[in-house]
Amino acid sequence: MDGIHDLGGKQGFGTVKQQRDFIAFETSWEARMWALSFFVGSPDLTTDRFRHLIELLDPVDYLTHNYFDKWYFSIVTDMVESGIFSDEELKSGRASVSAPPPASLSLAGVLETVRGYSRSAKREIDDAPIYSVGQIVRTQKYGISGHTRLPAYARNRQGDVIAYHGSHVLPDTNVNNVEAPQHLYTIRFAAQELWGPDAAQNDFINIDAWESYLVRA
Amino acid sequence: MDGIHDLGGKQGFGTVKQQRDFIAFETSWEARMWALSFFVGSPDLTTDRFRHLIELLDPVDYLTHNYFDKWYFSIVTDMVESGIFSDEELKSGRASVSAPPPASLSLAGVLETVRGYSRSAKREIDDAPIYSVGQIVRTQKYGISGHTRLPAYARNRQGDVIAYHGSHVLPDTNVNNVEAPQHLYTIRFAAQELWGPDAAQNDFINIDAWESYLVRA
Amino acid sequence: MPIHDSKSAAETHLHLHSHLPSDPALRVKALESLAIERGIVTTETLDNWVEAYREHIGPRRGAEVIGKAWADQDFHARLMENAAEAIKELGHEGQATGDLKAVENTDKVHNLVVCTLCSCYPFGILGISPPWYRSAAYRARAVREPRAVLLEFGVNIADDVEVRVWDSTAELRYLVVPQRPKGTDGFSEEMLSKLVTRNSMIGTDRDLRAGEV
Amino acid sequence: MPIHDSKSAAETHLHLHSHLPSDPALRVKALESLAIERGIVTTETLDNWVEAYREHIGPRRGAEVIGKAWADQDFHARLMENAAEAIKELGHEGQATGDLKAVENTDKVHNLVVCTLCSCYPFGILGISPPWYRSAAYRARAVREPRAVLLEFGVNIADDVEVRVWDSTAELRYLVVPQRPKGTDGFSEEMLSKLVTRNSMIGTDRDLRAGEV
Repeated sequence: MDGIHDLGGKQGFGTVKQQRDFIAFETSWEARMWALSFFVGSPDLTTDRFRHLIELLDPVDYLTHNYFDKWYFSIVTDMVESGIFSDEELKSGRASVSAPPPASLSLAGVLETVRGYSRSAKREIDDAPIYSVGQIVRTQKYGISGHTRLPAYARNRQGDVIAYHGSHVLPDTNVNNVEAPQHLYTIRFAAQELWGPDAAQNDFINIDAWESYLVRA
Repeated sequence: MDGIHDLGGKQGFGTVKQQRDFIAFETSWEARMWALSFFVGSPDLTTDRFRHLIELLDPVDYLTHNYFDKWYFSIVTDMVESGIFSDEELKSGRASVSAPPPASLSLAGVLETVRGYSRSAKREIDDAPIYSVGQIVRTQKYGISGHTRLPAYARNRQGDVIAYHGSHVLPDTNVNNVEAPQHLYTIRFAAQELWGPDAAQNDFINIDAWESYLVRA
Repeated sequence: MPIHDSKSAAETHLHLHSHLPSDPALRVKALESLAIERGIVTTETLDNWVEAYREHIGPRRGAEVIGKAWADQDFHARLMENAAEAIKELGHEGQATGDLKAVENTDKVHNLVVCTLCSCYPFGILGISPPWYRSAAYRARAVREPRAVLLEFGVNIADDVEVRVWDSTAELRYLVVPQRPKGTDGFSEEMLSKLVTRNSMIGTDRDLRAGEV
Repeated sequence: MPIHDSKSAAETHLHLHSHLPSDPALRVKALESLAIERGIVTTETLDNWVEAYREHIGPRRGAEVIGKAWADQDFHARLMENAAEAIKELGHEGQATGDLKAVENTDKVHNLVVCTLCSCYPFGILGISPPWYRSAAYRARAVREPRAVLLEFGVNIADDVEVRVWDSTAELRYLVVPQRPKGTDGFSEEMLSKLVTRNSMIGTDRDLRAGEV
């Protein structure tokens, strides 16, 4: 989707505002939202659906909302779309039906749970990879209207394969909870190939690209 | 400049909100701003500098400001950059130096003046045009960091020349008050060339392109 | 000529945004006072300027051009050949009509005008552009999914009709010449011009009707 | 599996935006109450979750990994080979570290990590990302003018040093291994880890100093 989220290479955003003493959260609601995000969400809310729901925010909301507020809207939109929460419940904070509380996690339990989140997106598939490290390839000329992870700036450009990572869950389908894994490569582009002759000669930009994002050079 | 203004083909903006009974201005300040725009502005404020100053608005301001408010900021930024107005004057509305009023224009005078605005951007140049109607051409692969009028969606694409318009003032230089006219062509692109095979087969998008925006196919 | 610095201008924008009132009505009022005190313009001139665009320079001008083109074959030929010159015959030349091109709808062709990079519009002949024309949604979508946009305007383009989108990237402005409605034989130029809508001259309206007089 | 409709989701966003309070603190508070009443989670669990990321899961984890890599050649080799496995030796695996790749700075190479499409970040090893990392300016500019961005962070990259930008488009996350500062011979892993800044593991810091212990 050629959405507002596809920011790579866009001009006019000014300088990067740095935070010197940033620890973890700027406000307490951000901390609560972070924690809630691990629990609230429909069974269909894959990472990719979560991301796509953020991409579907109104462009001005996308640019102005706090990071964790985008998480809020992604998650509640998922819950409303899935029919699990109603807008009335979200407004009031009062459940239309209640359920008994689950067991609580201790701090140690949380730390153990978080360790368990170290899950790879790698999946075994039968097909052999088409491309190999060292090969020159091109990226697809056209974008895809739904969720996809080939940035617009890296479309229709030539680069070389610098790494092969096995096959990984494909975001384009995982947005609908279908893993359909494909071979994943790291593609290196010279900055001059992306931005033209004025770019530094020894700048390189690397992206990770699934096999269907590539064509033969 | 790959700025927020380059909206062609962007997704996520939703439906077009129509206005049924729109006459000329929605509020009276918009009407005043429209009129003021014909008088306030430095000698360097070409149409292209006016446009570029709008492009340089903060992206969120660009998307949220009323059309005539963008005109306001373009014009006052020009006046402040040119040293003619100060921010203090703009805030207070009080001039640091005053001058006697010019002669007023009657309604008939205004209508006559507006008729005089019918000025062509066409200029004579010696060089012959490189391309001709019917020829297949490509647009440039890379954008330009300053003001330019080749939309990103039409970069690095193939089309055919369907009209030649003589040579016209070049926006890329006219932003700095240098006309440097070039031959101007209308280039027709098949929608499928711009957006891929899912686009309608009989949709065509035409842009006007200066000679330096084109390369041989 | 000075080479203006884009970075400095962007910073001036930010500076002015943080120093001036957020209400545009207040800012424009102050700008008007300042321009008057500086001897740049008078209130009377501004009043007349507004009056000109409120009452005289608007889509009726374009409609008169279209009505004449429908009624007068020779004028039609001159309009299609050089619209900037042809509209002078009605005294309708003005702002942003110095390079004007007329594009004509047929049974098999529909034309749609947009400006994706800003909101270029032939003010002198159509007046102030409607807000939808300047909206991000219209500018973004008209070149990518013109048929879907047209459908939102109630215009259903048959599959076998070609859509031509004109993105006004140069100073050339485009005027759509809609099809003359059926049942208008013998109508005068004036009667014909009353059938022409603003949107039909931009391309977001297509099938005009005699009954709308 | 249902095929979710993007248009419907965009409309739900707009609907919720117009129906819910604008203050995110209020909305998140309501969401928490709702989740608790629905039996989805308890307050105590949420408290502990926040505590975990406030006090335990943060850039010190990454710094420990780097300190160990500097001090222990074998660990360094394992980290460069498969960072996701290597960090488990310190028990530092966690969210978004399941596919982790370490990229190393040298005298002639500088690495910089960004996620242009969202704000992917190896939370389990670096904690919550700093706001600048998620900003539109950083995401837009890191791939286009990395040297200019680095200069704003006080990092001046010599012309003969290659800049490698890693745009995290897949689930792979990147961890920059900065250069070990001079004058740190004989430092323990712990002493070394204290020299490592968060930004140096993202790439917006380069020259670490022994004196910063």
